[in-house]
Amino acid sequence: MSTIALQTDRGVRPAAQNAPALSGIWVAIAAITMAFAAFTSSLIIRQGSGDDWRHLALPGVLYLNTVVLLASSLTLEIARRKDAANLASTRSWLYLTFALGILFLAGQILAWYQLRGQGLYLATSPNSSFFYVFTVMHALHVLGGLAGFVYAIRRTLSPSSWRTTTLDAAATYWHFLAGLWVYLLLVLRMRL
Amino acid sequence: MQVVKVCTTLVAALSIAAIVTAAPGGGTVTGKVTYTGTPVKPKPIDMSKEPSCVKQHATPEMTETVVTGPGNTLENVVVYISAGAPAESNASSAATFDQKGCHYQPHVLAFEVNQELKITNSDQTSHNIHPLAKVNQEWNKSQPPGTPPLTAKYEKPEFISVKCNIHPWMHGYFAVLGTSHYAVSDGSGEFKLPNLPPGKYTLTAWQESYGTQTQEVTISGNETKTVNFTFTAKPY
Amino acid sequence: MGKLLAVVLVLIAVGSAIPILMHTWWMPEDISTHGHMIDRQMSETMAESGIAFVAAQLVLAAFVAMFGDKKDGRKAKHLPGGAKLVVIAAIALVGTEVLALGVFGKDAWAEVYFRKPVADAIPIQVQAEQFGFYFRYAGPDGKFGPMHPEKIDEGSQNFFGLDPEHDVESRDDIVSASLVIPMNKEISLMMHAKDVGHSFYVRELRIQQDFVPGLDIPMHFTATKAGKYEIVCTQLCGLGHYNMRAFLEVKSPEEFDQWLKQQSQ
Amino acid sequence: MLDASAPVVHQHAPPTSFIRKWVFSVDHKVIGKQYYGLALISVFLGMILSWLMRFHLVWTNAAIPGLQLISKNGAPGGVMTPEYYLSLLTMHGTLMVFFVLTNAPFAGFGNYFLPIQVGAEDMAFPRFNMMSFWVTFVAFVVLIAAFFIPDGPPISGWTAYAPLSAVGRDAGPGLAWGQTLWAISIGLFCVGQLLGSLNFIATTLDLRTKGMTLSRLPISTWAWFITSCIGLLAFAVLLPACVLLILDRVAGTSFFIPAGLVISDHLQPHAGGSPLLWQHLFWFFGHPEVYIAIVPAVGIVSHILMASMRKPLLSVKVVYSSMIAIGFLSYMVWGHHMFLSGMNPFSGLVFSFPTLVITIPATIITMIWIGSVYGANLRFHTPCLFSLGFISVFVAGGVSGFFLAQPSLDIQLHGTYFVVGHFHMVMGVAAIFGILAGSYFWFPKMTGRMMNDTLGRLHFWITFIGVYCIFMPFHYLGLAGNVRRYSSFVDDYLQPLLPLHKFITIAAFITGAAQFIFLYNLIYSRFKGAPAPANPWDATSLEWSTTSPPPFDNFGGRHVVVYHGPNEYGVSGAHGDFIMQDSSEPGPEPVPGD
Repeated sequence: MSTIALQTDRGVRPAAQNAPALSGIWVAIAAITMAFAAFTSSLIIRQGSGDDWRHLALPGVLYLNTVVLLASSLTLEIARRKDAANLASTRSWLYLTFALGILFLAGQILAWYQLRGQGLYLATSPNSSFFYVFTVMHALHVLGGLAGFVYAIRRTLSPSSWRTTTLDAAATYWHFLAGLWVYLLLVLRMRL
Repeated sequence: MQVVKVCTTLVAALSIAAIVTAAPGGGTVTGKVTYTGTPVKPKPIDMSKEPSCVKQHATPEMTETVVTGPGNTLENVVVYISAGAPAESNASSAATFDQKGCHYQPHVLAFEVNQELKITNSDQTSHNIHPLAKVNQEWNKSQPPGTPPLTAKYEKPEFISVKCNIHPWMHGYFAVLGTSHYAVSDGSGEFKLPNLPPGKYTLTAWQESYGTQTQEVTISGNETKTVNFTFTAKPY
Repeated sequence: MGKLLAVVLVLIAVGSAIPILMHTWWMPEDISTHGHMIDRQMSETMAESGIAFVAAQLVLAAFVAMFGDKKDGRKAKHLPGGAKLVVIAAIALVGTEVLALGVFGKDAWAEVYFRKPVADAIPIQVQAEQFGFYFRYAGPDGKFGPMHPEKIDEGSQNFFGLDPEHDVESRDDIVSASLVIPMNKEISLMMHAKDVGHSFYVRELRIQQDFVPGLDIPMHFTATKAGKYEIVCTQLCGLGHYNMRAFLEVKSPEEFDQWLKQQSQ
Repeated sequence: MLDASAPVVHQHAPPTSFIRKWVFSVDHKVIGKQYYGLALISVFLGMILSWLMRFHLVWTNAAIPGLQLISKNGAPGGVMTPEYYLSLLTMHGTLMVFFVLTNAPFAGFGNYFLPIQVGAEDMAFPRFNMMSFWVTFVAFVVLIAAFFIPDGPPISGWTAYAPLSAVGRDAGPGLAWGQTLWAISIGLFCVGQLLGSLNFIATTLDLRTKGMTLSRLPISTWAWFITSCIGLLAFAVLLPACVLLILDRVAGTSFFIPAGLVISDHLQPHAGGSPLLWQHLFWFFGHPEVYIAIVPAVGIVSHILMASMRKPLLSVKVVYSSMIAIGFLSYMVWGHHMFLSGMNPFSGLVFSFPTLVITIPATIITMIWIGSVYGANLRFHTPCLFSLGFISVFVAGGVSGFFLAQPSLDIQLHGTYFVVGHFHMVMGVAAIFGILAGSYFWFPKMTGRMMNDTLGRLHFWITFIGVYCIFMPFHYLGLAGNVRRYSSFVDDYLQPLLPLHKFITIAAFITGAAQFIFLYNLIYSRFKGAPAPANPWDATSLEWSTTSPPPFDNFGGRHVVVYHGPNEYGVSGAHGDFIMQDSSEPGPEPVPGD
């Protein structure tokens, strides 16, 4: 972000209008981080306020999902490193990333079903409440990321409209989601 | 011509009279509601937060969860036909519930399903009427002084506890009944259910703290039967 | 236009200050042992802020009068000393004010919140609810009976959900709709909220504290002047908030003991 | 996902269809006007609500003719019920804080002028910009819908303290659906503001035109940029809070509701929640929100003052550094709203200190303004009057902060009209003066017509004197212990204060009426006003070097290049005592402090 600012400080109008996309992503990341920080501190305060904190065994599938999400980050990175020359493979890597993202969401849904199976619903205990809130909120952001991919893939269809920053922005956001998920998993594991 | 008019009116009048006198026919159930044991003793209510209401009471109002009369009788007990009577309704006028001196009058108001309920505020202060209905729709409305009466209806039979949040001591009951044959025991614990057509009835008595009791009664012709209820009171 | 604005600014400054200086509307007489600290703090803050307010308005008025209504062309002048002076002045003035207020202000706060109530303070429980206060005294046995929320029944004046049938301590507890206390004796309040958030405010006592559902908050104070005062709720609690009040009756120790006797029989 | 909006601004051609042009427009100028219009509707609605409340406070049992038609339950026979008063109070606060003080100076003027002032054709993400307005609009509709449900709007105030706001209908009318609608509305509002802030930041960072360095940004742009940074983090916290509140209300969770609550004889089926959690989340947003409202006004006023004084401020850098300091500090002071909320008393002192410190940058800004007036060539047009009035009310509202920043004085003043006086002066009136100054200043640019200056001055004088008559007495009432949020004054000790309340009510009616002069002036001048030149105020920033109103792409295809700072007043330029940012004439030596 700062680099872009400096560049324009020299008075050069950014050539690629995608530069805002990149800094926009960083701004969005700041906001999302703030939101999840709020959720986390809520969890900590809530845990201290009541004596109804019941430990909750995380569904095992979550760890599998983690692997899937991290893998998707990897495939995306591969796609990003390709240059405009071989768009075809870029696209196929992007499709793979997209598929992995879908798989992750499917896995999350499976995890929710497993919890329901144990009779743990949203309002059953503070722990289950926070579990659903955290995972659902994250899943919503993943959905947003997938929407971004649809756009990025469309952009990569023709060399003319090919813009690396589009992909860079999507990638930055996607890696952030992966990192966010790992963080959330740790919080859920340690606190719930 | 005149003569004919007169005759017809006369006939009409006679027939109406006949119907009217015929209708009330049927038996009557009377009785007394008493208790055994020691009931909680009424506590004085401190209304100091609402001076305009304090003024209206020479001696402090007492709690009315159990109101006793001479000879261990119980007031404010609703006695009604809970089974056997046709569910006809002949409620013509509205049942009125007044708020006077930060106190509900009457404490227990019995009325019929779909009968109009009229709530008035005779005080110089705002009350909020909050009937805590569970079967029927719950509502909670304020009534500033000098505003028109609130009206309401209830579809289903229910004993509804009524409270005023602004004056936490104000408590009363709506007895919404599915029958027109009901009575609320008076200061000497007595009640009277007139105009019962012959038949076999289940009679229920309800007291806000002691719950309900039922008895069977059979009415034939115009006889008057006496049915007494006795509740066991607890000191707490 | 400049002159007019200046005049209005002066009028505003003076007009706002007069009621303050005359104490036309001011805090009522303090009846607590800690209140004088708050009052002193209030007066000091009022002096500092008041001077700041009046000074700012007057200087603005002066400048507007001096430099308004000129036609263009005259070279714009700059305040001697410029920004540096202003910044230094601001930091110096406000900085000292902040420090002074911050440092001296904490005494009253500490007296109310950091000091534990004395050992022989009279324990009284106050419960706030929609929309009133109820007070509980431990009675002869000096013990408060436990509360059972499910037992709360206002129709029979059981505001605290006591169960005298099973809890012996509850039987002699005294429940009152007014807070009756002896003069010059420390009171230790346990503040309990029955339903939603409320607040306990007696302006003469210089005491205000929220009730927080789920927390029982301790509070202590000593009243020094007999009389009848109003306890009001200052935390929005619902439709009856405006009418949520109780009376504080400060009595002489003898009268207080007498009152206790009346209540316990 | 950001890529979803095509940021290639200079590629989209001016839309032709009415819908794309005026309704679902991606043009930042239209969106800015839409925000401004929404704020205008909200502010008059909120003002009328306050009239009803003021009337009820002094003539409690008097009927307001026709009110029963608006709400049968709320005003039987026209007499307002206590709960309806609280409904109006809640809606007044919510409308004013969110839909006026946030929308008008920040989203409204910011959207219209930030891109022009940085020399861009549009915002970085025009489609997100459009979304941000329409989400906000839906939020507004959802909020207003609460008026039309049987129970009426919520009665828990704009702060919606839990558990009152969380437990539902047992606690009172309006807390069933009304409160849920409120929470949904505020949640949506957060989304809208987040999208907006994102746009503001990206635009300021990336779309500045050639030569527009950060230090050449006009002070107003600085203010909007700082505000969007504050808003980004603040609304990102309020949104989760609303989510949790909605879950407590509709899904039976217990984030904010502790165990054992008996409300209207009904033992609540919740356990373990923390009411303080809501207060922490809310005020972590709530205090920065104050600065979200006031910082843009500070920027606008500084911007206008320079054009009216015909000289730069003593130091613009100091002003925006102070704004940054305020924004930064605003995140460490939320606890001063909770001194008496049963937090650990030590935290009272901890929160008190930064709160007192935050007055230092505020004082610096004020003193810079006042000091700058020295030696000025004031031009007393309406924008100038409102800017000077802003300084006055900003000081008036600021000094009362000294009292409330001290926990020991909060013991006496918390929850009284002193607080109401404080925030109405410093957040309400001051920000409104900023908005009005901006309206008179920028109306020519936004519509191509001048506003009527005579009506403007009339509006100013009544408003300026009026607000002091209304809000100064609030402080006196507070000192006398007059509790706020009471729908009528039954306590014995409040009776002697009623005459003062009458005075305030009358003042409120007069001052409010004066606002219709402004409304008339807006509408009249929009159609009948004198045509506006490109630069009616001899101002320097880029919005004045394009036509009034600007063409669709702001500069008519011209790529503006910036050669000067925005504060070149009181110099000898080609067109007079100022040099426009994009004029290639040689500039004088840099202005002190810049």
